[in-house]
Amino acid sequence: MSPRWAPSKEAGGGGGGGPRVRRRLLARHPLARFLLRRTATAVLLAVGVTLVTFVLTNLVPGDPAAANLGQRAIGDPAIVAQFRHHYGLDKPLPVQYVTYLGNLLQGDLGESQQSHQSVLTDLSTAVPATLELAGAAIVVSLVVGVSFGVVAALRRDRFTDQLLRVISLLGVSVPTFWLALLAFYIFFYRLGWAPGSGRLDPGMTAPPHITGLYTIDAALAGQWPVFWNAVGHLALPALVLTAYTVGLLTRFTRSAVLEVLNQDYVRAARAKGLPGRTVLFQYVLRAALVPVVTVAGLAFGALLSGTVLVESIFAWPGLGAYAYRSATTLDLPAVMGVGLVVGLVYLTVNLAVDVLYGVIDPRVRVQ
Amino acid sequence: SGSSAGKTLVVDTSFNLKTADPGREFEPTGQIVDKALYETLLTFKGSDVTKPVPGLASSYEQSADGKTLTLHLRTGAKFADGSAVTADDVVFSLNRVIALKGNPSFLLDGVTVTKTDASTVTLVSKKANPALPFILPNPALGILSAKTVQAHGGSATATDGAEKYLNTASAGSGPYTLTSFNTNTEVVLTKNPKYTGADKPSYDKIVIRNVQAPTQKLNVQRGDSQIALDLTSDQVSGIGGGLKVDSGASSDVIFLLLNRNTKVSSTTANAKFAEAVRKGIDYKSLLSLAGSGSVQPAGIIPSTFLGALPASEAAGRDLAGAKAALKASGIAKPSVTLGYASDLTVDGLSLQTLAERVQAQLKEVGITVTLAPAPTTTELDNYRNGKEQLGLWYWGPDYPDPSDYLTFLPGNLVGLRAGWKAGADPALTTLGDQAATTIGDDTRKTLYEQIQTKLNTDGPFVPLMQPSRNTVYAASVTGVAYNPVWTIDVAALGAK
Amino acid sequence: MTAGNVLEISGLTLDLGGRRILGGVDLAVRPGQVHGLAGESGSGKTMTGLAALGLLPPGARTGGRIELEGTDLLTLPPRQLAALRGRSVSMVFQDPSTSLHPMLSIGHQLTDHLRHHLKLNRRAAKERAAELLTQVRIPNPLEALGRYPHQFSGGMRQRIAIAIALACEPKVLIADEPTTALDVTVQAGVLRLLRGLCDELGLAVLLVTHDLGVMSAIADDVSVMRHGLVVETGPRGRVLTEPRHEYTRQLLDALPGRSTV
Amino acid sequence: MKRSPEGRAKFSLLRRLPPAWRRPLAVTGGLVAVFWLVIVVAAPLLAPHDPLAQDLPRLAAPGAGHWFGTDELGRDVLSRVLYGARVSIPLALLLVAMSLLVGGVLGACAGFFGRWVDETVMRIADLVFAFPTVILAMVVAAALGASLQNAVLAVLVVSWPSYARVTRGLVMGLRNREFVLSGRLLGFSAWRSLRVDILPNVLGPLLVLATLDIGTATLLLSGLSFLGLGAKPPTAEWGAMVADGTQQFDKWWIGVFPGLAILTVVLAFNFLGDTLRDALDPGTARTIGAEKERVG
Amino acid sequence: MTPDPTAPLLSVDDLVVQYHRPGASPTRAVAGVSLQVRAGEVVGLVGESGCGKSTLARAVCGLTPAAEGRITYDGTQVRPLRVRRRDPALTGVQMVFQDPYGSLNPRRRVGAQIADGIRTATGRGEAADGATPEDLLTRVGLSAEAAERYPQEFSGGQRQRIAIARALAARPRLLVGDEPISALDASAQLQVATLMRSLAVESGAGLLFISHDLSVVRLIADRIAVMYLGRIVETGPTAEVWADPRHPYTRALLAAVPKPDGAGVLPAELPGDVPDPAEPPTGCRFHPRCPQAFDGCDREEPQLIAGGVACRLYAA
Ligand SMILES: Nc1ncnc2c1ncn2[C@@H]1O[C@H](COP(=O)(O)OP(=O)(O)OP(=O)(O)O)[C@@H](O)[C@H]1O
Ligand SMILES: Nc1ncnc2c1ncn2[C@@H]1O[C@H](COP(=O)(O)OP(=O)(O)OP(=O)(O)O)[C@@H](O)[C@H]1O
Ligand SMILES: [Mg+2]
Ligand SMILES: [Mg+2]
Repeated sequence: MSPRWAPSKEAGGGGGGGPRVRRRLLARHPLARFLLRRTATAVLLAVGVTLVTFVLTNLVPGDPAAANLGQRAIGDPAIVAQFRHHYGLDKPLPVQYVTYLGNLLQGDLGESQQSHQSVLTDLSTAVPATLELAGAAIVVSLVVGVSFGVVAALRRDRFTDQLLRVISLLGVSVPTFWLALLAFYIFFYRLGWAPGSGRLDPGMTAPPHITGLYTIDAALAGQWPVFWNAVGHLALPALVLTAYTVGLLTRFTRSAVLEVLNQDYVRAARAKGLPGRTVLFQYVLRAALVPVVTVAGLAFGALLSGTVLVESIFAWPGLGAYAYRSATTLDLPAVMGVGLVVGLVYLTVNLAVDVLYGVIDPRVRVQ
Repeated sequence: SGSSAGKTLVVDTSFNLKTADPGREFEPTGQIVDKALYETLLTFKGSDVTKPVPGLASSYEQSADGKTLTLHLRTGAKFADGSAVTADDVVFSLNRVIALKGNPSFLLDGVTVTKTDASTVTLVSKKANPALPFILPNPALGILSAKTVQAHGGSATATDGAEKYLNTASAGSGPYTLTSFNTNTEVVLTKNPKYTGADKPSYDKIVIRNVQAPTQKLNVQRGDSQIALDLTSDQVSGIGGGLKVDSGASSDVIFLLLNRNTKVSSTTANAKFAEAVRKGIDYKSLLSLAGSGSVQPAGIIPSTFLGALPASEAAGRDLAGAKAALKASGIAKPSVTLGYASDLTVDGLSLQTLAERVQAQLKEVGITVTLAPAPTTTELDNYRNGKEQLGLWYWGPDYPDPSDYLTFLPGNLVGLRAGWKAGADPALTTLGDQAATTIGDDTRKTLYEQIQTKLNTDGPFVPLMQPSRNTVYAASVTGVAYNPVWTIDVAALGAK
Repeated sequence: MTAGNVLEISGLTLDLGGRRILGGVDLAVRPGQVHGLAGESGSGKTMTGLAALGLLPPGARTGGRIELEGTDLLTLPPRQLAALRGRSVSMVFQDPSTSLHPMLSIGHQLTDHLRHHLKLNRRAAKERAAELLTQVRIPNPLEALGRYPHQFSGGMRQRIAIAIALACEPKVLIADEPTTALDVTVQAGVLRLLRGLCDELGLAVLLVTHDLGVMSAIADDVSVMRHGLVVETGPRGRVLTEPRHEYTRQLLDALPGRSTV
Repeated sequence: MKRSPEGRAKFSLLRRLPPAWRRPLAVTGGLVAVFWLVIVVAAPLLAPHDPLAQDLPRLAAPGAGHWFGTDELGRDVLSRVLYGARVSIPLALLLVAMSLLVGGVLGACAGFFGRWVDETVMRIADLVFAFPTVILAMVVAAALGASLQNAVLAVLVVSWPSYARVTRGLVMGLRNREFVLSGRLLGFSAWRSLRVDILPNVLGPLLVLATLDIGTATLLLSGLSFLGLGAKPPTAEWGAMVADGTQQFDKWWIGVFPGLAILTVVLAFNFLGDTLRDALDPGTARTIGAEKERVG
Repeated sequence: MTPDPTAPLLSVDDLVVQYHRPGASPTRAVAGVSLQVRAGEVVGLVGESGCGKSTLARAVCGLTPAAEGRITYDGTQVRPLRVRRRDPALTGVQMVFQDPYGSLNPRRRVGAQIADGIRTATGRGEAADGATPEDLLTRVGLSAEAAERYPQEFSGGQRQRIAIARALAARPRLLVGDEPISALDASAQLQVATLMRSLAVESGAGLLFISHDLSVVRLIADRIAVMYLGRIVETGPTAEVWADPRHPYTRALLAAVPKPDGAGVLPAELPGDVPDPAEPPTGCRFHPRCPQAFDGCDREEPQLIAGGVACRLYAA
């Protein structure tokens, strides 16, 4: 969290008159309120997310036992009973849910019926894989999208602008799953430029688990061949994912920059005789960044959606693939785990967006 | 890359994997993994599943009543940790499978395991169990080191907690040990230097990766992997680049089910209607979907098994006959729904595709088929509870013995799923009981043939096909052989 | 160019989007004097000011001359024009709440062009900035440098905007309705400030306003614009008491107190 | 002045083109949209084959008899793509209409009545936003069972909140506008105020959002079908057809053509929506933009 | 209907209006104001930006709830307007807003919007005596065809006339104008202001006219009230206040208005800014800027005395 929200130094100082004390309280108040509200939101969201997933998953006209036991085993009532007992499915639904919440409080997400491992273990490999993919994609999207948007705004209504507009609209219109298919076919199958599926070449050992992001872990461990290999595997799926977000960010940055360009303070900065570069980077971009940050937060959500469709094609062992498998096999603990992680990511991204607001805009920070 | 020089073998398959614990696993990928990690008492050689051969047991005898099986253990067998394989380990391992009540526990239904002496184990079944020697090779019945398993929370009771450990390391005497295990991504096996079996493994390391079929093809073509296990005939056709293909009929039998329960559908319960369906299907056209290598079984028992009906008895299309039968059924404009698992593929052939073609074929007869695809989970529930009017499923053998197919008889597991209650066909039931307890291949063969012939005319099942099973492999790999129980024995592969 | 004028606009025409906005404007501003520019809304007052800084909207086509001490600003290459902008000619805009960047500190906005034009280092620029804030009577100048626009009142913001405009000691200041958004009591302060700067620094001010009261209070000379043309120019006293042009008379008549009196 | 100091005052021909919607992008978008609408209506006349007939050679490459090739069941890909329009486009339109209705009504109530109505509606919307759309739609579709109707419902579940938000925002902005207050001062009931003063002013922006959303809805629906949670076979549905294509990498035509169909439809509606948005005032356009992107 | 013609039509007593901001003390935008408007009287309310003029006007119309004090219109207490329809008895109070662009519905014809007002009058039981939108438009100096057009087709001044016509259509007995002319061109300002006055006086209605343009207020108001930071500091007949402003703030305000006489006199400056109403100064709210402040001004808050001024200079 940004230290800028911390109570100001002067407010911490010694006693004084009435207004002084009041100001001190005021200085602390927003932060406390902010944190409190955030925590409350997080808890509510967690309960909401788990409840929704729980109810939805139990609506499915299927039986987890059938999905997870073999053809023969399912014919044996003793085995089915044993399975239900093991996963607590023999208890009434409300009890199951409360038990789940109780375990959740202790950090226990339950055991996946599919993988027979704790959901936490499963997630600890799936989540970093997806974060690595989505993270790489968001970084690329931000760099490319923001630059495109700025260029389009500066070249408003001219050829470059029109071209970038078509490109960005193409980006948001192309079905991700189809693009993934096409990219894989062309760059891997036809041209052989991209390495195959998965996060690393077969036979290459994963770097020691620190963050779970192979590129970072490999770099930290100094395993450069592994690093480059991981980057190679990351490139194509990440680029496919960026199509949508680049389009989105381009369009947004463009309109944000255009709006700022129309502001009096930009005209005033030009009237000061500042070089165009300074005006662009210090005056225009700073203000245009505020809406862009919001959209970047949203874009991250869109990326997580995209991974569901892309991961299967690139055999990327991430959250999307895990979510799909869990949802279609009624793996209740796993689905709930995915829901929680996703909710958590949402909160974190929102928090990051808020913090960035504070960093960018003093009106948010200084009150 | 790979091949003998690197001593790493990469096998691509589409994972169906939950655990590496033999007492709990019964999924195709689990079978591949455990086959390499654990030795079983008896085993099969290559593709030949008609004759069990020695594994950890060097020989066995079966009693005349078919109830007792005595096994003599091979001397000198050692686990990967160096300790000797004892009769106690065998008793522990098999009892554990029974007690866990997991997916494979039915293999030893009604069997008690006792140690006779230090090198002899006796298996006694409640009923005559002539199939037991064919069951024992199943990798789920692999022998674990009792000491190691117990040290990690294992016990031969329902509260056994060794699964977690067995998913990180192996406790067997097989040619490989487990290095890493992930049910979603890949499994890595490392050569067991202390392996005491006859044929030492060739590769230092084997990586089994979870890859979807289309990608498997690209990978193996580009040399990223050496073996692709799940390619369809379409995908295999015209594959070049020095790759070899091992094709043959799979032992999975895809069949149509017509529910006998009038409450579910009075249409499908109608015998004449069933006949119309049976005659209305164009089996050859279905085979063309599965490509070369696929065959049409004449009965429910796959063509390579004992008791299979000769191919000449296979049904063929008779459109006029079908229409006549439909007329005779008295049902005007029949309309039924066909349930199937839309996400299920059988040896690369998607049930989806098959269902669409069946729909089109029956339309020509005058039967309206509404497709009702559902995720496996949901559809399995319908199937298991006998709620499907028409169902499209397959049966993969649990062990390569025709007795596995008695489940299709009235009142039995699959029979019930077709609404075929016990006593619905007493003659068949009697034949079935006889077949289950009779010993002697020839007698059994005749009995099973009779059962199938009767099933084909009176039963609610229409066997459609055994899809083709293609293994694509690099020229450097030798010893590739498809086995219906464990698909492929990766430890038996050699390098050129 | 007539001697004594720092800024002289002659025959300035402007076309924008196929429409003639200015139809030949003539104006002259002398050092130490405030030249008031009045006129109805849309008559082109702002455009005239912007033309002098080369800040017209994209697509604008101009004709005529705008001479700053003999240099024609209209034909000057962009680079050289930028060097003059903020240095020799600067501008104050109408709304102080929008003409300061809300996310940059006052210090930043006061010093960046100082450092750019005068090549001052950080410290010197900061000192100069504090000095300027004192000059426009912002209390606590050093502390004020670290604050942001929203922390100041409207009148203070306008004074800060003036300080920014004056930072590089320009010769000409173009003030586009600098007090319209302010309360009368605050307006009075800003007007006094402008007049004082003009008298003390010898600054030439072009003051755009449609408030004839303001015009009367501060301007030395007055020009009245209508439909892109200057219809009347003359000394304040004369134009406001004995208007010659019909339009000026109308303007004056519309004032409360005039028509009824 | 010959040159503006910014060096970009060059007279541009494009600036001369009259209203926003006459720009090339809008024209292209309109033409393509009309093209597809014609196909929706006339698919049976245009398609060379029965989209369900399995009588052609299997997996034939594009050629004279079948321009887009055939799929693994020997069906004509071109005919299936044409018939696919009859599935995807009407459904997307229906979906958008439903989202507009549900989200619009809820959002208008939230914005106008405020307080607990607002809190309740917006917290539910937040909950939906907390999930990536595809994952939520996937779970809903899996829960309801795979079918097109259920896929539409699933997408509806994730798409109404953005309409609710936009409507709420617009209504809240309008609620305190002077003309609405004037009406209230004249004694308008809340209902009349909403109907006469607020809704007509909300409709325009909402329609722009809806136009932009047709593309998104098409993408989401085909995404679900791609995952096997949408259209039931043998229905010719584009997402499902692309999924068929993933089974046969080297038979590229199976997946490429339906994918192109999705792309062009979505692109056309995005072109149109984008132009409409430009024609709108910037403030509203921004709200819509922000909300629209959430859906994606 | 009004038994006692001298009884005020509108009576505001000790009104306090607060705005709540999260995490801060509430802003007392109106901090104890008493004010009366009689039928046929024009009251001008002046003061600097942010002193609470609009807040007061909105409270009078029930658009903003009062925290303390009471507002009565013609004997009925004004209650805040919420989701429910406005009390018909209160529709005799109508308002003309500042922004001519926001005060008409862009999607409806001008005539229809004026007809709403007529319906309000008939709904209250006041005879419509054949008033039509066209009549009203003519009364405000527009042509009758204007009824068929949309608001976008009019200039700011014309729109403001339409807004006035709509308000008048409801036959108000009290008209509130919140800076109705400040967004208009100089040429239109005076016309609209005098129009408002004449129409109100003609129909015998009271007019509360808010403006910061003192010269206009001087011309149209019978009585003037000067507001500073949420309080009224001086009130009295316009001519008296103009000729002899008593409160130091009123004096400063009048002196700060530049006169277009061509004399070149710089207006007098009032140092300092209007303080934040959330944290007003203690004692007299004006004392930090008052040139005549003396001992005790920072402690004692002066009340409005009988002479119509709230300043300790005139106490006792
Ligand atoms: N960016 C622009 N593009 C096209 N025309 C413009 C642009 N900006 C202003 N105009 C037009 O130029 C003319 C002159 O505008 P200008 O802003 O100079 O008037 P003004 O005298 O300053 O008016 P005001 O008193 O309202 O500020 C107006 O008719 C206006 O419509
Ligand atoms: N909705 C609101 N929420 C919080 N504070 C408000 C709100 N509206 C007004 N205020 C504050 O209340 C005070 C009085 O505002 P009001 O709008 O009544 O002033 P005014 O006299 O009408 O000013 P102006 O001349 O600028 O219109 C100001 O300090 C303002 O910041
Ligand atoms: Mg202007
Ligand atoms: Mg106001």
